[in-house]
Amino acid sequence: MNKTIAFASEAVAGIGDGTTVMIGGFGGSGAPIELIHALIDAGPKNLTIINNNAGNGHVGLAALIEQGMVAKMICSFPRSADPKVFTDLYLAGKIELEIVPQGTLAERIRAGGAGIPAFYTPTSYGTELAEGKLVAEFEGRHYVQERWLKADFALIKAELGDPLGNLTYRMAARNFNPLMATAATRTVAQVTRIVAAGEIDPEQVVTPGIFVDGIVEVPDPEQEESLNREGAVYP
Amino acid sequence: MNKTIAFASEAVAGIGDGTTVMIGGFGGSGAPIELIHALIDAGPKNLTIINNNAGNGHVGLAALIEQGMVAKMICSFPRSADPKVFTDLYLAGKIELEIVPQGTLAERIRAGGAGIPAFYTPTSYGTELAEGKLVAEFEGRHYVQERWLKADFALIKAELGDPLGNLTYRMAARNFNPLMATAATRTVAQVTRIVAAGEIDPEQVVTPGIFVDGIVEVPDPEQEESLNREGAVYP
Amino acid sequence: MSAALDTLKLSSAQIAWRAAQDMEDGAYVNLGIGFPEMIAKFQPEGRDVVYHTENGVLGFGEAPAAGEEDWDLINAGKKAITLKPGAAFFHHADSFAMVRGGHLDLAVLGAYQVAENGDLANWSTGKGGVPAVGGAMDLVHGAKRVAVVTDHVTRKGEPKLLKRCALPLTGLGCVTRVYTSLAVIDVEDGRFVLREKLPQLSFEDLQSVTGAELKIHGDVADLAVPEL
Amino acid sequence: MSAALDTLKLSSAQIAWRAAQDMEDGAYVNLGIGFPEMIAKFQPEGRDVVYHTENGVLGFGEAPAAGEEDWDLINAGKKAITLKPGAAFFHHADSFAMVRGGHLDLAVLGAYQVAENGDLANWSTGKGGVPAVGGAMDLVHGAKRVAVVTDHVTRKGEPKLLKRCALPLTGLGCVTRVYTSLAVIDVEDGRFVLREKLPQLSFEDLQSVTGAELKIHGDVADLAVPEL
Repeated sequence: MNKTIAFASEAVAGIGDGTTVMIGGFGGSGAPIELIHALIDAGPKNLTIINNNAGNGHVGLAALIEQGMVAKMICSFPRSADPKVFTDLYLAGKIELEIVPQGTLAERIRAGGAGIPAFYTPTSYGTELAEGKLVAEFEGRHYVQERWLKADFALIKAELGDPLGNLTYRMAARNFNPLMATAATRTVAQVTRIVAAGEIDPEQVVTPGIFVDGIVEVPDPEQEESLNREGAVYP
Repeated sequence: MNKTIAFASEAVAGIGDGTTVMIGGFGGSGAPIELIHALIDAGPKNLTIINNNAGNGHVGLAALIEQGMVAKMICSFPRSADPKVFTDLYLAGKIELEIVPQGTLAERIRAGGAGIPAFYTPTSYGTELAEGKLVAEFEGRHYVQERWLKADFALIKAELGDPLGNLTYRMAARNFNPLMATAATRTVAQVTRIVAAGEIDPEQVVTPGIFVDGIVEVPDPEQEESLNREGAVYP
Repeated sequence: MSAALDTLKLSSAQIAWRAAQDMEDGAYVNLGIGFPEMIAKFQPEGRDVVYHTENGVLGFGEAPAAGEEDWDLINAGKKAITLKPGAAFFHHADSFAMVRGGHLDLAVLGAYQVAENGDLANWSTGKGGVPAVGGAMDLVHGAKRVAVVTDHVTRKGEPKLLKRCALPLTGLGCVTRVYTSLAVIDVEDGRFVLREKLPQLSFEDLQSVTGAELKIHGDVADLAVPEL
Repeated sequence: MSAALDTLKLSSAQIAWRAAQDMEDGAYVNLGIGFPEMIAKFQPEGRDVVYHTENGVLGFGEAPAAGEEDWDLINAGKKAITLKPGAAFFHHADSFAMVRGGHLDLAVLGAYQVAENGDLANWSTGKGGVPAVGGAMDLVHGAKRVAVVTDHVTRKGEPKLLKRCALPLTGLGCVTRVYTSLAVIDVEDGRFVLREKLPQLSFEDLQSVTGAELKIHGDVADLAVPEL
């Protein structure tokens, strides 16, 4: 079994117009910048993107949006130090936004991966984000029904990967990545280093390979925060 | 912060009559034998026990049941190589049984720990185990509503523990232990070795200390399987 | 008829061998406790299969030698196992996320009864005793293919493949293929479709020990297995 | 009145200092993005507090020196952090299981408005622009205590503590204590209960800049904070 993919361009080749894509990361940490840039190079349109944020500066997710490739964002916090790209398009009515509380976003993605079509959460009960949603009472408290969230593709960033697709992460770059890996029809991870099967201790695997379809080695991956401090623009 | 408890007897001291206790393990792997035996020594009555199984032989959970301390078992599979203790009491109508599919049991415990009062699962739809439960249709398929499961106490087994309560596990002894740690008002873990804070790599913590109230060091813990092969009986 | 079937029919090992031939290279597979576990022995050469067990291991291998067991390393049947390179451990909720979330390619289970609509009964004989379900009701949902390995008839010679199950159900409409001691049968659109049968067995004889109509779509191949 | 309050009132640092005094030894605490983050600076000597951040870190410490940042190690405000011994990493679902599951002892948040029934509005001004909620709606549920740090009035001098919130709600009945620039106020049984006020401020003056009735149960202590 060898899930290794040689080039990022090959990894994103199946992402056509209208695809729903989960992109890992929380702000810049854990954002698969090289996979996103490969996706920009590929150029599909009308994407629905699921990410906690809506990009920052002019690289990564912000650049994807800037290229006009994104029809809809599903996220919790589309503000950032420099959210100009998304803000302009949103205020011009050129991009759709579904705002989801962060914990609900995480749980909906987990539910998608775990075969749980719906669950109840106290989050957002009584607020405008619960409007139109089912409410139920359990043990004297009110909860909102939320649905699972799945995607056609997940593009994630990990630290080590083996040919079976087992993954580890690096510090807080873990965030949404292991969840998104489980909730997409096809999951591709960029990893800092590919190691032989067995080199990742079975106790330390965070994402078991069953959730992963492809891995691409990207040594020394770019950090969104550093790129933005340098004023980088992609492409 | 130091969550270390010197003796197993002290760790189970708060478990009074009528308490609901989650006990980790899948069969013998991951079963906190020494904590269970301390609980037998303490002798509370009318316990409700949540475990995947219902004990094996005459040690650990089987011994707890044999002592007449358990009023109700919530489990998926109360059969084993030598389930005589539970079987006799059950057939005599002396112990109550709630049978829960294994994946539903795991998910209900996770939900208890994650503040999710209810969720939908395809498991058991159309079977007698779904009788009396709410059913809903999502995307053309039927699902059963299941409720969270919580406990007053969780007794679990881990491998390494630090004074903050961070835990790692050993191989397939992980099973229900990390889930139960999250779903009880008070969680106590027996660990093979207590190490200093910082000795467990933050990447390798499986149960973060926030879920753990006490840890007891039990070097060279007993294995239920080995005890039963020796014909051991407790007390 | 019954006596003739007994001499004709495949052994459990042969049923397991046949089921093993359908495991695809790269498949993630859960083999149910008991009889289905035997399938791993017949994994075809050159095909990589990753085995999943409900209690939190992916990528396990054969049983260790006697005396070499580590009782923290067991499968769902509580038998000692070993690890292959690239194995992973995880907790029970993640393990059943793999199952329920549709990440397994194949689950193979035993059966008391299978109905032509794909219903499966394999957890309770409906009599007294202690009920025990384990992971059976979870495993029938989520895997892309849910196959059954079974004798074609009960010990008393009664059909196990039926129009409707009489015993308590494990899952509705979940079985996609049945490997029996006499035939290989798919469940398609609520009907049994015969794919392979023992060459020595006439269609009529097979039908006579099957409790629901066997449809034929296209060729019926010979069910050919080695001596084992 | 407004001018007098401006000279009297506590600085943000002083409000943060006061809130920090209530963090108990051994507490698990989430400090919201922005102003609440400042509370960590005033953690009392001798008390161990473990900080949680939504993006998957427990047990983090102060910001690193400029130039020492690792951008894989940030908090929910996307600021670089460091680790204390005994820290742990986990994914977002586990992180919010900690929040929603009631495992935090304390969450401290900012506020646009707080109502006497404990309702909180802190995520949307209700005007146009891009809506963004982040983890606020999750954090208001689950923590054993949900406290707010805020100026007592808006920049225009309007009360932020009200009978009912006018702005879009973050959560219903969730706030348990409010630390303002003038007072410490608990929410109990749907009413504001005054616990501490600046000694130089009369009860009547405090009430006049508060949009709901302040109840007094027992003593009202002096709100005493150091120069900072």
